[in-house]
Amino acid sequence: MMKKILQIKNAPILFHRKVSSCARHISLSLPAIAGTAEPGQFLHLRISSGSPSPLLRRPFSINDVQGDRVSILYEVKGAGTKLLSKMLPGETLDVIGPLGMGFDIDPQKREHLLVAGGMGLAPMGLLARSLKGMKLKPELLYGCRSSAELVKPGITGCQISSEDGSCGKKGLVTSLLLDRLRICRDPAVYACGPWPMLKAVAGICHKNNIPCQVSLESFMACGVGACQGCVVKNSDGNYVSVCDKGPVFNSRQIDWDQDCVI
Amino acid sequence: MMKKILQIKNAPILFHRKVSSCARHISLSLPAIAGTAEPGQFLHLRISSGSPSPLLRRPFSINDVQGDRVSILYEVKGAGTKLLSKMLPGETLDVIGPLGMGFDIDPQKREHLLVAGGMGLAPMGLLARSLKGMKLKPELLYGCRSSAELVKPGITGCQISSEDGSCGKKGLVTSLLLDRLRICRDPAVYACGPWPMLKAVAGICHKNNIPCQVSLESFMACGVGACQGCVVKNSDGNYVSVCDKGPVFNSRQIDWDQDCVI
Amino acid sequence: MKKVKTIDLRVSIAGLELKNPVIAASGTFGYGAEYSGLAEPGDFGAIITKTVTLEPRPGNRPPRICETSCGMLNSIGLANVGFAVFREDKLPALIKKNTVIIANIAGNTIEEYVELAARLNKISDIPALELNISCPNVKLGGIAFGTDPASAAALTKAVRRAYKKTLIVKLSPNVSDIAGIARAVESSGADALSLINTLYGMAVDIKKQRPVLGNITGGLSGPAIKPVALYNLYKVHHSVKIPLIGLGGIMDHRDALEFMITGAAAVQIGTANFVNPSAVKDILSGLAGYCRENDITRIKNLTGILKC
Amino acid sequence: MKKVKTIDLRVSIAGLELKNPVIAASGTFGYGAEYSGLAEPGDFGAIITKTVTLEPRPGNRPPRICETSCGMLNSIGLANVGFAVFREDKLPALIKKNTVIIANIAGNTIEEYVELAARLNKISDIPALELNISCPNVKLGGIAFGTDPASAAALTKAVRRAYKKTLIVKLSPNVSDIAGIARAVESSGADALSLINTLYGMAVDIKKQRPVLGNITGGLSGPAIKPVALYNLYKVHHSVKIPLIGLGGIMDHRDALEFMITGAAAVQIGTANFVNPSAVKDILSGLAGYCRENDITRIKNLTGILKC
Ligand SMILES: Cc1cc2nc3c(=O)[nH]c(=O)nc-3n(C[C@H](O)[C@H](O)[C@H](O)COP(=O)(O)OP(=O)(O)OC[C@H]3O[C@@H](n4cnc5c(N)ncnc54)[C@H](O)[C@@H]3O)c2cc1C
Ligand SMILES: Cc1cc2nc3c(=O)[nH]c(=O)nc-3n(C[C@H](O)[C@H](O)[C@H](O)COP(=O)(O)OP(=O)(O)OC[C@H]3O[C@@H](n4cnc5c(N)ncnc54)[C@H](O)[C@@H]3O)c2cc1C
Ligand SMILES: Cc1cc2nc3c(=O)[nH]c(=O)nc-3n(C[C@H](O)[C@H](O)[C@H](O)COP(=O)(O)O)c2cc1C
Ligand SMILES: Cc1cc2nc3c(=O)[nH]c(=O)nc-3n(C[C@H](O)[C@H](O)[C@H](O)COP(=O)(O)O)c2cc1C
Ligand code: FES
Ligand code: FES
Repeated sequence: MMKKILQIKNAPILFHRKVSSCARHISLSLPAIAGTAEPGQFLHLRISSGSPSPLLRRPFSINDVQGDRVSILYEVKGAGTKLLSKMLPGETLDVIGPLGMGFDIDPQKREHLLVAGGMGLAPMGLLARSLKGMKLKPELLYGCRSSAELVKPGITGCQISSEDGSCGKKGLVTSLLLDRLRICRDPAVYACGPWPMLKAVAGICHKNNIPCQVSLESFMACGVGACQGCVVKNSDGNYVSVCDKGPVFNSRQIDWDQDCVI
Repeated sequence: MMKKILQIKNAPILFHRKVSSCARHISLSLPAIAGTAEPGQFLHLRISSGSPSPLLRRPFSINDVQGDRVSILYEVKGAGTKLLSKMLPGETLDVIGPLGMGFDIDPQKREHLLVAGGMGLAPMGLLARSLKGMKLKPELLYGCRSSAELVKPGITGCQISSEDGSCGKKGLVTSLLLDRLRICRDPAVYACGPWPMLKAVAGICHKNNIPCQVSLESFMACGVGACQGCVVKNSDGNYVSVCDKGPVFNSRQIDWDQDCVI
Repeated sequence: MKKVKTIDLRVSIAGLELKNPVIAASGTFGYGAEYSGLAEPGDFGAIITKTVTLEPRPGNRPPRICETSCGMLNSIGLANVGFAVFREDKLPALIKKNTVIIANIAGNTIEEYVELAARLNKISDIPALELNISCPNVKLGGIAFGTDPASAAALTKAVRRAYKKTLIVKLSPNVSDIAGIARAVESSGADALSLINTLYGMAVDIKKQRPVLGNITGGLSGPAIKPVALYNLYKVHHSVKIPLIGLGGIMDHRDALEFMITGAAAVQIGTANFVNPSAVKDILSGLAGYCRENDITRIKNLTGILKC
Repeated sequence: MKKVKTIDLRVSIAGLELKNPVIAASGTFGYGAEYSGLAEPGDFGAIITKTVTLEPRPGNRPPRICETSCGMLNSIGLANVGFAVFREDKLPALIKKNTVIIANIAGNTIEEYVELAARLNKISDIPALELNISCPNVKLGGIAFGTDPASAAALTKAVRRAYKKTLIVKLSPNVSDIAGIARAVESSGADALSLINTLYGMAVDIKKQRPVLGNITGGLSGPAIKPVALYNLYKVHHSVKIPLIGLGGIMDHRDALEFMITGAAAVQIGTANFVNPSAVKDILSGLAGYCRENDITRIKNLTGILKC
């Protein structure tokens, strides 16, 4: 299927709210994108049209799609997300999307484990929705640092862990995963989060011979595979661009020994 | 007297409103500056602290001082003023001021003619206030392009001209001046506006041997006389910095044959 | 209602006829297909393909890009599929698009450049060549061909002999005297010059106390470099007679106009494609609007009208 | 409560002891008095005064400055009061301030530089000299001293003979090989290097179809040039042994850290003084905070810790 990528120069912000101490949820009216977006794909946002700074677009996973609305979940990291956090409903954003290759769902699998670390929760909303649409049951394993940083996932069937024990099980999300795998029959794992977490999740899955897909991050310029700026090394030792060959990869395709590129 | 220049990093915006099709009025809480500001002096505003663009400060004449409040009147010209126009009450600006040499008031003069073209109205508010404080009577001659661009001057004793005749007398403000001068006994002229207007006003005053002060514009970096970036040529053929030797000059000090530097 | 005048946007660069003066810069528009849906090769007067080398190159280790104030650094490292794949896999699709294709080439030795030029000379669908001379000359101990007038001249002469169509040389700004290089290249047979390539730059991650880029240093592009690009264009415009293609930080039609007024017969857009894939369309309509307002019927008449 | 550790901010540049590593760049802090109330000469580790020449210079015709994306162009043209007025009118007030004064000088000929250096050698309140070698060498037909290793070396040697205190040479980035210039200057007796001066740049007013600057071209400074400055610093750091003072686009302590980590013993701030006169204070407290977080007690230990 030919991907249909669009630039929408004036996507109106419908709502924008704080959903944890560090995360915000922003919903955009994007009828043309809502129809085709798949879980794991992302939007490339130009945060300050008309100003040369910040210059490049910023990539954000599609968090969810409801009717004509596409939402993202994000954390303020630097200049771009800080500016974004000040935008008000009614203002517009210049959006390119949907971009990248999303998660592949194998309907034959019995358990569908969505493993999210921190802002890695972002793509899980639409993934859960898609699984449910296929009559499959998503199970979210979601790790955060503390209850303050916990974002209400809005997904039924969710286990939580926190590094400081302030909510859910104390520890890392990998320990939730290990617990859960012990009683799984034929699971598939979908993971998103920081590189060290993904590396650990991939390691667990490889050892247990479980199919695992990971959503990676990288600095991006074009977002469409033209500039070769966003590459990571794959297990063959070749560089692959995250924006168009990913951001979701089969975890076996990735060279987990490389330095994290972010 | 030693000028006392301050940097106020967080001057709160008290109100901000549109006062004509192109002009806005913004009022800042600036107790430390309000006390010493003189008519014709200016503020140097950093419009987007934390972002490298726009980089340099932007100079704006002090429009008026009321209690702790200092206001400016401005027009959206480019990136900086566009950003400024989006700022809301409660947000803060990084301000340096009061800067420059303002208008000199000679209390011996009988008539005090304030000649403003377009945004040249800006410094006239405080100048009128100061004149009244000295029991002198300011008379404002104010030219604009059309009634849409007319800013209510809030100064009693005001004559208006417009280029298209949509308000006041049709024509340029210089024709108001010529009319008025015909019946003046011992006038002083204070002018602010675009270079061609100032040049015309200066020409009229020189011919009639009337003391005339003009407030000039120039691109500025430091605003304090350190960089020598804002110079204009004076009548001796030397370069003088507008930010600290001006912005108000005796019109005889200026070489009116140079190209306008803006 | 005022009748909207049509503006003649065509330009000619040393005989190469372009339907409009906005060209996609090498390395920023891939091989033309990547932006499908966002921008089409046919929108541009010409497409300059990513620098191709004889053999495929993996490119530098990541991170390869990083944002700086009003600019970006890249250390892609001429990652490319190599000439064979370029010709077999990439070219056929691009040829079908309604645009002029300019191939950008690089090599480590003069021989490599000449070999590529000779092969391209035979590809009738590619009417022009852009020489990327910012590469280190391995035989000369790694000094870039583009920083030394003699090397630049020798390279241009050798390629000129092998290449009969329009030969464009792309100049690097990282030199003491770009006008000297330009003259050397002109007198060695170049038909036109593109300027500028990226400025050398670097950024440091103060948390990791390491360079941000995997390759330590990279090339700076984007609005930050526009003043430098204009300066170089101005200098070269007064030093050579062959046509100039200006680039470096062009984001909108106002930027494009600065270059054309200063002396560019056409412009390239690079980083702008990443930021706003419809930049090419926006720039073209902005250029036409400016021409209308200024009573200019042919855009080529803008070139070099700067009053000093 | 954690005890707040005091950080030793002192640095030493070839024997010149500074109380802190933040220096005011030449031409951006006037003669120290202009910012009264906003920033004090005593806030800085040292003040480098505006380039002074033997005779007063009126400078270039206006407009002299213009903003560009994340940068500014200036064509002040070394406007200055001349050495006599500098010495009699400007210096006395500055000497009373609690800071180190470094005089920056320029000339059209080696003789002019030497004359100035000899006069400064006798002024005990000025312990160091910064040579602005970006000026055109009139005897060499206008080629800047700073763009040719041989001229730069000859100039440095001549000044070195006349000047016995700390001799700093300020390098221009507008060259093919800054490391070559740096080595030439080092082996000619320079004690330290400052880098970088501004990049050549230009801007065009598309309405007037004229250059924005009265002088047509100017020098680019500010955040836009930071990556270029860091690159040059990195190159020179690996080429010479004498201490380096880094500058170019430093706006805050994070920028300053990038330079120190890359190899600068101290930094200068130029354009930042215009934008935020309290930049010096903000940078110093930011540097101290970084040192505390990273368990560094002496700021000088930051210099050159870059891991590659
Ligand atoms: C495919 C993809 C999907 C993403 N989805 C989300 C999401 O759903 N929610 C979310 O909060 N974040 C997401 N990110 C990360 C997000 O893009 C960055 O946090 C954002 O670009 C930072 O911009 P900034 O201007 O605020 O920070 P900057 O000032 O640019 O940088 C601050 C820090 O953010 C990180 N960063 C910068 N650029 C990127 C980038 N392109 N990718 C990743 N990290 C970066 C770096 O660590 C940097 O040091 C995603 C990234 C990718 C590649
Ligand atoms: C002493 C002084 C007092 C001023 N008082 C006022 C005032 O009270 N109200 C008001 O509306 N404007 C005033 N100005 C002009 C105001 O500073 C500029 O309009 C503003 O800086 C434009 O910024 P920008 O980013 O919007 O435009 P830019 O994008 O920077 O430039 C747009 C255009 O604005 C003009 N401009 C830019 N910078 C300056 C500058 N420093 N001075 C003058 N013109 C400039 C130029 O023509 C330029 O082409 C004053 C200028 C000076 C020097
Ligand atoms: C990601 C990236 C890759 C590039 N690759 C090439 C290349 O392969 N060959 C080349 O000649 N120039 C290359 N360039 C340089 C651009 O063609 C252009 O000269 C430069 O970016 C300045 O223009 P800009 O500011 O419009 O981007 C590249 C630039 C970028 C940003
Ligand atoms: C307005 C202005 C005037 C300058 N004058 C001088 C000068 O007289 N002598 C000199 O060596 N450098 C001069 N410079 C260059 C600065 O000292 C500094 O090298 C340059 O601006 C880069 O640093 P920055 O980006 O921090 O400004 C000047 C810079 C500016 C912006
Ligand atoms: S961001 Fe350009 S190839 Fe991925
Ligand atoms: S703006 Fe610096 S001297 Fe006037």
